[in-house]
Amino acid sequence: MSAAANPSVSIQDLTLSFGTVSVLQSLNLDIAEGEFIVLLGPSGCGKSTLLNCIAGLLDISDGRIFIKGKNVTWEEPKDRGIGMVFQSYALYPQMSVEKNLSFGLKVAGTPKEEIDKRIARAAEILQIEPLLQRKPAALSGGQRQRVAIGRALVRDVDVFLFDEPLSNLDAKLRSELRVEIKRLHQRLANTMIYVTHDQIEAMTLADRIAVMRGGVIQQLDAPQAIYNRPVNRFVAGFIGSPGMNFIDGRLEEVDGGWRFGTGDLIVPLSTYGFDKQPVAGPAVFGVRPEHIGLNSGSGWPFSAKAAVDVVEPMGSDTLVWLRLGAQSLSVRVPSERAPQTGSQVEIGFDPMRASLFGEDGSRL
Amino acid sequence: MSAAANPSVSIQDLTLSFGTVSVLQSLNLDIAEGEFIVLLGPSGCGKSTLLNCIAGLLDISDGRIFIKGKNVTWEEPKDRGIGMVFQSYALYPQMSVEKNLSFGLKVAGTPKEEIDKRIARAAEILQIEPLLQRKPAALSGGQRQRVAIGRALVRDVDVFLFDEPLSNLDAKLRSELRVEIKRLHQRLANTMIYVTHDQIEAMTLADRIAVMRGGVIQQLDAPQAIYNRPVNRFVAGFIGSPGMNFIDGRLEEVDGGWRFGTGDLIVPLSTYGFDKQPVAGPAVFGVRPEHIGLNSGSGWPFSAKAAVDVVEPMGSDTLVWLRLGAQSLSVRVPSERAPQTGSQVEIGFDPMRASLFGEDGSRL
Amino acid sequence: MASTMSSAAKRPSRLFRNLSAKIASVPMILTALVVFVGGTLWTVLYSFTNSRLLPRLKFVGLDQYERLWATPRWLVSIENLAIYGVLSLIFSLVIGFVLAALLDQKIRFEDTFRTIFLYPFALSFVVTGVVWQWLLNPDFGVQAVVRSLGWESFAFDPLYNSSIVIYGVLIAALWQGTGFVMCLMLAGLRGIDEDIWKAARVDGIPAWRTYLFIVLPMMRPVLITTLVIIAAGIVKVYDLVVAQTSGGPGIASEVPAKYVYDYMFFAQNLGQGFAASTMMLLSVAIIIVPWAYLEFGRRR
Amino acid sequence: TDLEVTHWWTSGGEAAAVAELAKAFDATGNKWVDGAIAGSGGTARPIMISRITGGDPMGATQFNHGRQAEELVQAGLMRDLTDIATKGKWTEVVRPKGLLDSCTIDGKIYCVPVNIHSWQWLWLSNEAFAKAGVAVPKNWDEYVAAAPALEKAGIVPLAVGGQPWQTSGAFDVLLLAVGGTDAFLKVYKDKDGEFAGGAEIAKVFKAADDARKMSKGTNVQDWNQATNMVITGKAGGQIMGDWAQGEFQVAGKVAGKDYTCLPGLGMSNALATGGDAFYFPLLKDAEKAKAQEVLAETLLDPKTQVAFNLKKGSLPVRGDVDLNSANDCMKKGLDILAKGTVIPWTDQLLSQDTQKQKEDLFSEFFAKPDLTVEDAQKRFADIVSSAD
Amino acid sequence: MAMSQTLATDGPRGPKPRHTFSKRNIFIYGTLFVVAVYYLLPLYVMVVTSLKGMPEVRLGNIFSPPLEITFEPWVKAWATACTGLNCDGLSRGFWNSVRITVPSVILSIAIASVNGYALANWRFKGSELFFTILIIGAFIPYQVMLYPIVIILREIGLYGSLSGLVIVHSIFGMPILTLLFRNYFASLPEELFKAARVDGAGFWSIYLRIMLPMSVPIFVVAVILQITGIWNDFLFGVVYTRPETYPMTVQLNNIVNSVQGVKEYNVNMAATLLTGLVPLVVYFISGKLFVRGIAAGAVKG
Ligand SMILES: Nc1ncnc2c1ncn2[C@@H]1O[C@H](COP(=O)(O)OP(=O)(O)OP(=O)(O)O)[C@@H](O)[C@H]1O
Ligand SMILES: Nc1ncnc2c1ncn2[C@@H]1O[C@H](COP(=O)(O)OP(=O)(O)OP(=O)(O)O)[C@@H](O)[C@H]1O
Ligand SMILES: [Mg+2]
Ligand SMILES: [Mg+2]
Repeated sequence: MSAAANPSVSIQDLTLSFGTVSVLQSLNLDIAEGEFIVLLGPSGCGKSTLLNCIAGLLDISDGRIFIKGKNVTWEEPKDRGIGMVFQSYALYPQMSVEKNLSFGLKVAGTPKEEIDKRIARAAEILQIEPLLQRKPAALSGGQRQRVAIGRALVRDVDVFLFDEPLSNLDAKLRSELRVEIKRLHQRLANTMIYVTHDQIEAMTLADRIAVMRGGVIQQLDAPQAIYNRPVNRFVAGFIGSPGMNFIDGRLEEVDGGWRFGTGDLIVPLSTYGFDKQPVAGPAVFGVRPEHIGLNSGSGWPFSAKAAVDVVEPMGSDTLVWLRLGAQSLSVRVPSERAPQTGSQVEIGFDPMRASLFGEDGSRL
Repeated sequence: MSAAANPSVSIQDLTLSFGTVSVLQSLNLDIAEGEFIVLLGPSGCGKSTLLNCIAGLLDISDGRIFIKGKNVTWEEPKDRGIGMVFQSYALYPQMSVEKNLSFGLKVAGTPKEEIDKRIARAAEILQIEPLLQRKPAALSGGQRQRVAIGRALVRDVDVFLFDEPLSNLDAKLRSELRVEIKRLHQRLANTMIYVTHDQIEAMTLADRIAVMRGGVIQQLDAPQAIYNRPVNRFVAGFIGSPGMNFIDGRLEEVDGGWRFGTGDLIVPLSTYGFDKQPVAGPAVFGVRPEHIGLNSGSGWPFSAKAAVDVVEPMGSDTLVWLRLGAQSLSVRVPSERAPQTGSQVEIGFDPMRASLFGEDGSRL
Repeated sequence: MASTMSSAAKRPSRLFRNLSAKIASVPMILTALVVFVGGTLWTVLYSFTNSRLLPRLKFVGLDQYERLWATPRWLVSIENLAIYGVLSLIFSLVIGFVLAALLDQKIRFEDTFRTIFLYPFALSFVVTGVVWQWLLNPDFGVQAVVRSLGWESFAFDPLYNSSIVIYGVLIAALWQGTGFVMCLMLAGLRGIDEDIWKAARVDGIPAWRTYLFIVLPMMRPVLITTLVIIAAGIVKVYDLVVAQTSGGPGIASEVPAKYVYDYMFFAQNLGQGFAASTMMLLSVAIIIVPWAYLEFGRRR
Repeated sequence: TDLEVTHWWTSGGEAAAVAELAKAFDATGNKWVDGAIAGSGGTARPIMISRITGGDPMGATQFNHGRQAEELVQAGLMRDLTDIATKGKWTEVVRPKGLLDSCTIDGKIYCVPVNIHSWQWLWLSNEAFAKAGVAVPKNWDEYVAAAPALEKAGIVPLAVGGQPWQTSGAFDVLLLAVGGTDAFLKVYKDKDGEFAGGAEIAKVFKAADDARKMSKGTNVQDWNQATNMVITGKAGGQIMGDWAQGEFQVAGKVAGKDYTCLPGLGMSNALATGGDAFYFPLLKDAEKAKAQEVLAETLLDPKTQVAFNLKKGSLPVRGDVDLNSANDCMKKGLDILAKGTVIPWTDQLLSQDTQKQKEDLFSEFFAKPDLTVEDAQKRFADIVSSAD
Repeated sequence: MAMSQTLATDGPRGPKPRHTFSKRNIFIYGTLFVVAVYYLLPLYVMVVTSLKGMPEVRLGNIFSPPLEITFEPWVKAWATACTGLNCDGLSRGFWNSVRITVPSVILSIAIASVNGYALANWRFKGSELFFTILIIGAFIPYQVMLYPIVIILREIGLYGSLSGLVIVHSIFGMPILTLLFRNYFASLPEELFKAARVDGAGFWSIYLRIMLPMSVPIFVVAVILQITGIWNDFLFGVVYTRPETYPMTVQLNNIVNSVQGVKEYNVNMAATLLTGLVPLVVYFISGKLFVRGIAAGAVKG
């Protein structure tokens, strides 16, 4: 839908199998020039595999890959105009940082001055000038990560590929480097394809997110769209932490209006924006913990009483686990408004911000 | 301070060195019966070491350890009445889940019926009945974790020790199991000592958190106390994600009122609750991103204009990086109120919710 | 749009992908195909002939095999190999593992002990055979020494007693080889997750039980590597027997490899030697091939 | 020209004898490059054969003449020496004639016999018998009778080394001595399996059984170690070929005084002749080929023959040499040779394959007391009937 | 607080006391000591015997230390012991062994490491099949291959030359070394290899510039294994060489088996020790690296 007119990377009918195990099936993906695409999905869904196919590190079984309009399906990785950054940094341990950066250029036979110039530029961008003579073992995790990025940077590539570049770092460093990568992208304006299974990274970095599952792209959209209008239950459950609350029940038409119900619980759906024509039948109702109000009184199209089960303070916010009839619900509230365990509360939400999924899991 | 009258675990002057490297120095810690204590701190600060000392897995250099009032300093681990759960699960890979649970009991010569009873109970509590005949390799991460907990459970111990039991799991599973552990604690009411470097876990689970650094407990307090009134800059920076904003500047007394300033930026401290008598001099001002208001108009004791640098949407919330004079600030706002990159915004906060640190890093 | 791109770049020939890797593997491929497969097929083929000093293609059907299995020496050789193989496999694994476990107790002088256990591995079988022949010689070896100490009836002369000579060979073989097994085991032990030990201690499981029931099963990869190395050595045992006993007394310590060698070169009956080696290959194949297939063929 | 010569003569007496050959060859202006391979023909022969078939032949190599090199010759790898032989009139000088026949294949001569060895000797230690207080026996039966006395004196009656060829050879000697010439030939030449399993041969096995009982306690491998037991009086005697003579000589013992030799075990008057011969692989290098000729001639040179055989303890292959310096035992041998009661030895009669099977059988027989005489004979008969 | 004070006054404190002579220690060190004696005895006997004169050897107890130390057996073993007509002892064989061992070790390791690298990182169709064949080949008795290899070497004209022997050693060293290297390279992070490929390095430059510098531990293991294996080899040395290039083990066999009258056990022992010296020294010097190397991935299956 939002495929660019002149895509930077275009993947057509990509199929990849390891022996009899098919990991990617007829995958299509167009990425615009300068776009920051994040591949997000649970472990084993084929994110790294897809990235490796783009990089040319795996021999694909079928399909084509274009980078900058050129068919690179059978090109060597080095000829594809890509740079790649790995989760484990993959720095050459016996070489100094400078050697690490220059290795690729030397192999390609770039003249000495040119190499020096490029290293100087990359070092400046990444602020690793003082580290150039050190060995990777003498660097901290964040520094290593920067050198790994530098290695792609010096090669002046069109497309950056990142395979979970931050997941080996601790939370603090991760959020710092996340911002740095974002700044880098703003500065370089290269196309970037970024694999992660951390949704915060995905949400904060991406222009568009491709949520994958079992080798298939479930939804490819801007972060907010994915957050607010997940195309199916998988995407809905995968995005958001703590996860969306799901309630199994039935979709019914009563008096010309649609409503969702299970047991005592009846949710009127007058404010809900259906994606397709609804049909009565089993359905799953999903609402995010942060979209449920607690004791906030009036104004909600839906409200009910619930018992507090567990209270999990998380700093500024507190996660409250409620029992609503037979259902368990989590609600995120500011810490100062957190109720006591065991108390009764009044909850409410607007179905407009909720999602309803049909029997096949797709959004209604 | 809140040491119980009859501590379940009491650690006195615990010192531990590996050769010449001293990891723990004269550490004291009293843990009340049924309390859930979390040891939190950066990697290498000695959390695991402390836990291993309590378990009797390391020979301490000096000090005493009491469990249930009994001096266990020289006892074997199995005689201490403790159960331990490891980060890597440490399940015996070639034994079925049932064998894993029963092995310790069998070795101890517990009668068969008793073993069966205890396993049945543990399996019921942890809901792993269907898995009893499986080998660990055939279990998912979360299931393995449960079995590891079960191994401690069947031994009917007084104290549970957890060493980063969730850090090998993915985010989703982690948050689910977190709730389960919390429920387990509520049900069993055992004393639990839990090591983690994940602050969400610490905040949500703990009755009290001991924040460690370099083998020394920095602060031992309830989660909210640690969040709101960190005793020093280290604790302040370590707790909270995204991290607290720190601004270097000076503390000055002007017209009998204290204020904090650097460059153009002047923050009046009339609403700030000092921990000790303030003295003029260099200081660091810390304010959490979630405590800064954006464009919310009036009412803030402090407000200023800032430029938006980077915007990081994270789902329901958005992290906004601002440039305030020479300082960089992060602010967390609901996504619907997120500003545009490059725009000018008005920020404000109440110093009451901020923290001020002296030159030595301790809270003023 | 896609159609404008779809030109260019044809799929290159499969053969030339990773060409360097293939070229670099030529020695391996040649060795595998020409030496191992080729040599084996050649051997099998000629085992059906009556080749004497020189190989010649005069087929005699299964004659060589019939004769082989009617030869007492071959039967003795097989029996010896079975006894020697089973015992040396068991003992070197057990001793190697026990030694490794002892060395793993954070003991002092670990390096010294390890070196002592390992040094015989540096010596050739010829040397080992010579030394142990000398030590076990009843006239001046251990037996003589013990007798000279006053225990006149002491008898320990495995090399001159047909019924136990193979154990004499075993003693020497174990002396030579267990150090290396210990080394492999030690490496394996060091690779076991520290937490497992802790978990077992907390569970109150005694150390020996932990070793036996928990750690040992976890060392499968090491055990397999060790097994391959020991087993490969066992089938090939030759130098040691030649140097230590020359197959004697009589034919009591003969082994298949020696039978092959003797009949191929000494008796100048290549056909018989080839038949014997084919039988050896066959037994190796029955044991090894399914395992090697599982271990290396299918995985990855 | 350097010429590499491989052989397995490494014991004291043998090495001394080879030195004579080398000396004589070096005197011709060439150079003898010694390629000794220790550990008897069993170790050495495979190496020699591999090298010849592998295309890296030596200049000359020792084999037992007989059938060991047959196939190498048939494969065209060995040099035809007929011309040299004609020139040197070998057919006339070499004696007994059977020797050269063994070198002849399809009418062409391929080897140079250098000595005659006979296996049928019993070497007895005078000192041992003196110690046991019995007279030095004159034949096998007396020897068997004297065994208990020797044993009582702590002496091993019969030294038999552990190497298989020694036991097998000892049996053949017994076969010839106890069974007689006809029986020997019937078994080994005619390969009469039925006869080999018969009553006549059973006698021989009875004698072998005696020998096996008498040999208990010989904990040595090499033949010369066994000989050494006789030399030092630790053993009463040894059945061994005439090469044992060399060891006695090196040890400075005197025949008749320190030791006694009984050809044919004192029972048979026939002497079987085996021996060593040199073969010459076909070489491309013309100069080396020339040197080969020189060596061939040197080997049969009368002077060389005498010097070599005196050291080796064997008999020269020429009848026309002067052997005044020969000792007591050697003269006994020469006498028999002169009478012409010579028969071919197993090297000529049997293939190596059969020899090896025989060796396996007898080495087992001697080492394993519970292998019964009957079983052994039956197996022997099988080997004989399938022999070639 | 009050409670903890009452606690503080009594009971054990500090590290648990350890007895040097605990039952456990006696058992461990006792066992190790006994086993060590078993392992050292042969070496001791060899050394002691090699320092005795022949009369003493014949009369004395093999375990008794020499009454009169003589180095003559060593001199004889090294320089004058005879095989046939050659009376220069082991000295010649030593240099032959060096000449055989050095190129064989280098070539075999070079080939095997490249093989292992290709198998671990550049799998191609059939590569695993060849590898499986190779591993099965490790079980084939050498004697079986002796003859075919004679033929192969003859056909390529290398029979009897040093290069022929070097090739033979490389062939028979290949299975186990390739296994070692393959396992080691497979245990290195694959991402490193991918990074190098993206950087444009090819097969050889990745091998030489990335992999080699990282595989010192496994090279140590391989070198040690090969030095001992090749130095100690007898069968190939005797079959595929000629007398002037006989390695030391063949000379040793010749000396030990060339009995001149009585066995000179002292000379034999000295010769044995001399022959074993090179691998022994290698082990004593680098034993630690050996163990470390094995732990560093050699045994990862
Ligand atoms: N070399 C291989 N051979 C066979 N299967 C493979 C291979 N590599 C990956 N797979 C399989 O392909 C699937 C996708 O793997 P991939 O590494 O792409 O997952 P991922 O999304 O990157 O997961 P993670 O988040 O854990 O990195 C997995 O099921 C995996 O088991
Ligand atoms: N066996 C040991 N020998 C020497 N130093 C050790 C040993 N074990 C741990 N240390 C050191 O002790 C310190 C504390 O280690 P510890 O494992 O307790 O840290 P931790 O807080 O658990 O860290 P992490 O979060 O990474 O698990 C570290 O600096 C570590 O290097
Ligand atoms: Mg991945
Ligand atoms: Mg830890």
